[in-house]
Amino acid sequence: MNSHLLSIIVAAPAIAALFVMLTPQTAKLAIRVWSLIGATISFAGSLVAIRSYDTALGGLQRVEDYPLVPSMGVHLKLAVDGWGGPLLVLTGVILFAGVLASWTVKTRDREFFVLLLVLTAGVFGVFVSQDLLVFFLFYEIAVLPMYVLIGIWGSSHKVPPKGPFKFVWKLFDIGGKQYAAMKLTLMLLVGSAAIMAALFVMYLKAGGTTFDLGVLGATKYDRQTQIVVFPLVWLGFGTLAGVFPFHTWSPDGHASAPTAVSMLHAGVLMKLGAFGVMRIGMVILPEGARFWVPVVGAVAAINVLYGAFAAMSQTDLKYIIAYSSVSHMGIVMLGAATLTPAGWNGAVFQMVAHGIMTGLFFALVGLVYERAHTRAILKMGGFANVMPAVAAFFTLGCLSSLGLPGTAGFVSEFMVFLGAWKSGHYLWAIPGVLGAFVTAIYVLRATRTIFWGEGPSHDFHELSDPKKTEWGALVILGAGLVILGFWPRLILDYIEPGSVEHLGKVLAPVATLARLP
Amino acid sequence: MTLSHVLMLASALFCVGVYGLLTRRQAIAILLSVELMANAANLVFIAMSRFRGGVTGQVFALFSLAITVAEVAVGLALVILLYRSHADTRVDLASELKQ
Amino acid sequence: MMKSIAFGAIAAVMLATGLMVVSSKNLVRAALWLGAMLLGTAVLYAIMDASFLASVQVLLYVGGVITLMIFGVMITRKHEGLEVPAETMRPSRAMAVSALLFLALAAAVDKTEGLEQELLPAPPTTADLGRAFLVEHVLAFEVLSVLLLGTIVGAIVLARRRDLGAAVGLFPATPPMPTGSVAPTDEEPGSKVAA
Amino acid sequence: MTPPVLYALVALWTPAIAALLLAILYPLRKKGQPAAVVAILGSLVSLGAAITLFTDRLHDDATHRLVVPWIGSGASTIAEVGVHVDGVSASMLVVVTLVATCVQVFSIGYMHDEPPEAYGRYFTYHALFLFSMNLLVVAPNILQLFAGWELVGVTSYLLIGFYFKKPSAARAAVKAFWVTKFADMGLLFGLLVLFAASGTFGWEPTLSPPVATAVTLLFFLAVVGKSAQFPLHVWLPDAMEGPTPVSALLHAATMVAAGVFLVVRANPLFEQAPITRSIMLGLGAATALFAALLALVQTDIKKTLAYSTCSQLGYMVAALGAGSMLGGFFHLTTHAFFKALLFLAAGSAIHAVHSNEITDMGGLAKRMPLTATAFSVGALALAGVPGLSGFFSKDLVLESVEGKLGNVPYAVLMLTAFLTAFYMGKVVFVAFFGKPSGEKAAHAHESGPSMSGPLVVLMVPTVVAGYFGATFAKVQGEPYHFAFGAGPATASALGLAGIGLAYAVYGRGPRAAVPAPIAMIDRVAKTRAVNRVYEWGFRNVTLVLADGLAFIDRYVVDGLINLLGWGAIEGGRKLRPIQTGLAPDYVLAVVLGVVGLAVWAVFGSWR
Repeated sequence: MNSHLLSIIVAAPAIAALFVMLTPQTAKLAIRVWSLIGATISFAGSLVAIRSYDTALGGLQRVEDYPLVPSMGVHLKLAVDGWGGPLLVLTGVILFAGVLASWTVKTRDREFFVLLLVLTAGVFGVFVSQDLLVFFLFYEIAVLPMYVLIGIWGSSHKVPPKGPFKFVWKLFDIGGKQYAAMKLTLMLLVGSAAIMAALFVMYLKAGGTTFDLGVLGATKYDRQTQIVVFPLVWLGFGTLAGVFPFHTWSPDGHASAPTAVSMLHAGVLMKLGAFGVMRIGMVILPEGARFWVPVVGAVAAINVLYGAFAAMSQTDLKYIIAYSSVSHMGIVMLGAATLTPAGWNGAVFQMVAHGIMTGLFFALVGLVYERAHTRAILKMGGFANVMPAVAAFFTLGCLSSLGLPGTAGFVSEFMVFLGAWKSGHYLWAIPGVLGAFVTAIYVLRATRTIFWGEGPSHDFHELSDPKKTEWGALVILGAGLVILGFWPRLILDYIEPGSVEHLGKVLAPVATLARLP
Repeated sequence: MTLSHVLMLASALFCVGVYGLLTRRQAIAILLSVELMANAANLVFIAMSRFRGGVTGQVFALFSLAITVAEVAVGLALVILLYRSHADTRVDLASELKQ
Repeated sequence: MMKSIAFGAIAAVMLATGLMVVSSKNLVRAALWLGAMLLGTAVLYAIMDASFLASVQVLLYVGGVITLMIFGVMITRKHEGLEVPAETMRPSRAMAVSALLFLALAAAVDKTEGLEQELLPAPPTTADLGRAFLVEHVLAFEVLSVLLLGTIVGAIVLARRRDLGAAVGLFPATPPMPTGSVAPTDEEPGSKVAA
Repeated sequence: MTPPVLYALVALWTPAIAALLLAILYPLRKKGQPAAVVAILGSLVSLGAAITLFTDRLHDDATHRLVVPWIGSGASTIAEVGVHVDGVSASMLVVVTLVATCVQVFSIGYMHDEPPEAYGRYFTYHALFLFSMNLLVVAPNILQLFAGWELVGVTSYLLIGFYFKKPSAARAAVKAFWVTKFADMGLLFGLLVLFAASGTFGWEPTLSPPVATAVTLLFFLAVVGKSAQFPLHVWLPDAMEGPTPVSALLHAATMVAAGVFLVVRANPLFEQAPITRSIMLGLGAATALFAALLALVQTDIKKTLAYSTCSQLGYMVAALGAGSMLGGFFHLTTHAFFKALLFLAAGSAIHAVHSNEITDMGGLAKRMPLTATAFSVGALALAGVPGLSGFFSKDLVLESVEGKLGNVPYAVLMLTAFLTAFYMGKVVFVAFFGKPSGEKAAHAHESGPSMSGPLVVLMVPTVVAGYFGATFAKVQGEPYHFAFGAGPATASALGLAGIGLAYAVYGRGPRAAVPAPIAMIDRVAKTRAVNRVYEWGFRNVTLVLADGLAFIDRYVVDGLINLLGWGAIEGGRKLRPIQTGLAPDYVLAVVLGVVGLAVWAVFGSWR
């Protein structure tokens, strides 16, 4: 059982990054091929990891344990559980599609791919690490390259503001990529500081000998500690998950980031936040979680509706998608807050579903932006005449985001609403369902504005359907949405044991846990 | 001659060095003042060794001497660099890094 | 008793020379005054039976450092004698500050118990010193030697001409100057004087 | 796997395979004609399987089921999918596949002028629609029904917006989706409540009365949206922006009937909720009358038919509200046939005249005899003329409503029957008789075989379906008896009177003067009051809320963050002068520090 598969998955992008670094700047194709090889190895590895996961057995599998700092009890302990597997695959998919989608990056492409790969290595690491300190380390590796990626390769000021308050934009350089990168990094670092504080409390209160998640999870912290520490974890990781009101880095950050970075960030990194809240916060601090879930759920419900309404008012395509991410991450947190198997399955499923969906969206937006050179939807119109495939995939993404049955979005949203209803917090389900309706309003409005109508105006003459590698990215992501929508058990069978196991720890003192629902 | 006399002398020398540091502007003059202060400190080390016993004070003084020499060497090199780029050795002219 | 008288005399000389160091307008003279003061220190060391240190002081400081200083002054000697600019502190205020510091230190010395102590009968010998160096503090000794080596290399590199640095690969070559102007040399320093 | 299950699976999956092939194989879709062949082959196989299944039902009344876990597995299964074969699904499957096949064949000719790529896209949507509708029909639980329900909504959206270059089509598509999606929230909530109360998504569980009322009311909200009942009917007339065959299939015969089908399917639940049923009866009757009044004043042939559809769906809902599952379902079936026939015939006329306006037609009966016959037969069936299918089913509806709620719905529906006959008569007389009103109408000619064929095929059930009421009832396992009593006689008389009045008013063709009462209704209708309420709500509530929240997000929530950043920068700027870069200043600071420490060390001990 003890192969090195997980190490390979984590290390492959990092090693590929090394190779890319050693490739001359002029060897454009070699740079991309190396990146693609790294991505492919990780993707394939993650598929193997999930296929070979024994759902009947459950628990941690493929455990790899290397002592890192023995004096402090830090171990590089990697293992895959029911949640880790699907999320690994998600990361693999998005990385693979992201590399394909950024095939045409022109400026400093070598450095771009290096950072992209390093970032992904961090993401893979988070999903498999079973040691809190290593988890945190990988988390930071995943978060920090974002600053450079947005600051250098991002785009600025695509849709100038209107109205009496535009001086505020000038004052702060809102919409500028440096502003976005700085805000994103600072906010996430403040979150990291909170996590770090929580981490040390957990470590020391557990005896200060190990960071092993299993051991920490088995530790009985006193109620007071849990109640104090849980909000730190929730808000710390929650900042990355876009929890209201700490979500404001997300629209600016995602709007300014280059295509592949938006894909990875909205598609995978935001999930790290939610994953952290559930895996670290709720599982290790069950009593704190039970104390705080009414707040967590209420805030998540706000997120869903607030993000959807805010998205409706945007005229910048990337801002629309970014706000929709805020809204959809609210569904993840809502599912987490229900503390029911259905809700947790829904939350993790939504991480995957939204990851693929938003990856698809950002890939499409990047594609449109590259050809139209604008992100202002009011200037667009009739694009479906010249880029029908893009329009089709965009519509598919829209349908998934409004929770259409037959797409992945429905399964997760439905499970989350069901969990919310079953958990007795009826009020949470209402904004959730309403949010799906509001989503329908703004995504279809955007689709109509951009793609429908008479042919595009004469300002646009480079519009065309996807090129070779871009097709690859779109087809993989689009197919993922539909396949998961029709056959959710493909990953649900893995998520479910994970949820039941973790939830068992959260609810164990309260009641014996029944199986679903 | 008691320990306190030596310490008083060292303090006085140190303060003279401080005065030089405060009023001087030429890099080399500042270096000279710093030497003065370092010397005062060394004096305290040796006095302690002599009045309180033990050899450690002298050892420290020797280390400090060597380090002072190193400091002077590097300091002078910097002064020369400064001179080369500014044709002057007044420290407050080297203010490119100060926005 | 003899030592007390000698101490008093030497202390007076040191203070006087020290004041000359900080007040002399001419840098060469200041450096020479410093040499005198350091010599006085060496004498004081000798009075306190630290003969090895006294000799090191004379050799290293007076012989080496002061020479180096004077070289430095002479190499960079160009704007000698300009009046003290406004950015530094006025001498009166500086004097007040140093006097304050002296008062504080003196008060501290005065208040501290057990400083009214005479000389010990048996001072440490040079042999003790050598043993301490090579037995107890040998690691620090070695580290110090590395530091000195580094200093020598560093000082050379810093003071060297830039293009030489580029030649050995330590610094990137400076881009060629734009049209016309002659590249700056040691003799004619660059034109980058700050405004 | 029993044979009925197999037939159902075949009926379900052949259109799905066709849709998948067309979606993936771009060359096939781009060519156009091959796409039509693939889609129609799928529909034909599906139709065959459906008919086999239906005939099988005649001598087998057992229920056949095959389900697999969908969400979750094993003990943790939340939802299952599969097929459920009984009389209801078998009958509906036949209706859906038959109409769909006819419409697709008709489309070969109707869509002939489209560029090949659009042609292929059109048939892809059709195949996808048939799959979604079948998914809904054979659903073993309401969750799968919901899935199919939403999918047909999407295909409807895609098909209404088929001419996506037309801004009006784009608006209509989005509007249809929004309105139905809004209503679908009811279904979603209903499912949540149902599952929380019973642990299943089936339609059989026995619930406590308040829960049953809540669940059925929530379901009924979805029905109101999907079946275009007042006040959510606004999307249906706009949906006529789609190609006419689409209107025939989705917005007349099958998709809009899905709402009625849901009630038929979930009849066991609705039986537990008398309050919901009363509301349904009232709302159904009101919609029937309201839509009929609006139909009176339309001059667009498709919009007339659209309002007529609303009106007839009102009949069905009223019947279901009155507790007659058979009445609603039978009317659904016959209505599907004759309304599809009407739409296709109208499409044929539109294709010839290139206009939707009946005032642009006139005298088409001479030049397009088959189309005129088909339309007239359909209109007569709709008007409830004895002997045609509409007569039987409408009587069943009226019979069930009789005596309920103080006979008000009964009277309303009777009046509606009269109005129906009147406006259908108007369309027939204006469009097909009299003199041609223009060049186009004068030179119109009969459509080709692919278009006239389906008309002939659909005419058959339109005429004869009424006589198979007993068979239909047997398949559903419901009692059936038909007696030509006072009620049916009155209805028929009113229908004939309506036709007669229409002839009196419009018999002279398109240029007939508009009677005063109709002109008055026209003025009221032109205010578009219901639409304007929604538009006002969207502009002044939803959008204002959205803008407000976006403003708050940008300037209040984000403003606080920016304020923090601004504070840090300004603070740094204020503190920066301390760092002068001058050694004396730092020395001064050190000295002062040392002095302070010394003072503390010396005088601190005094304490």
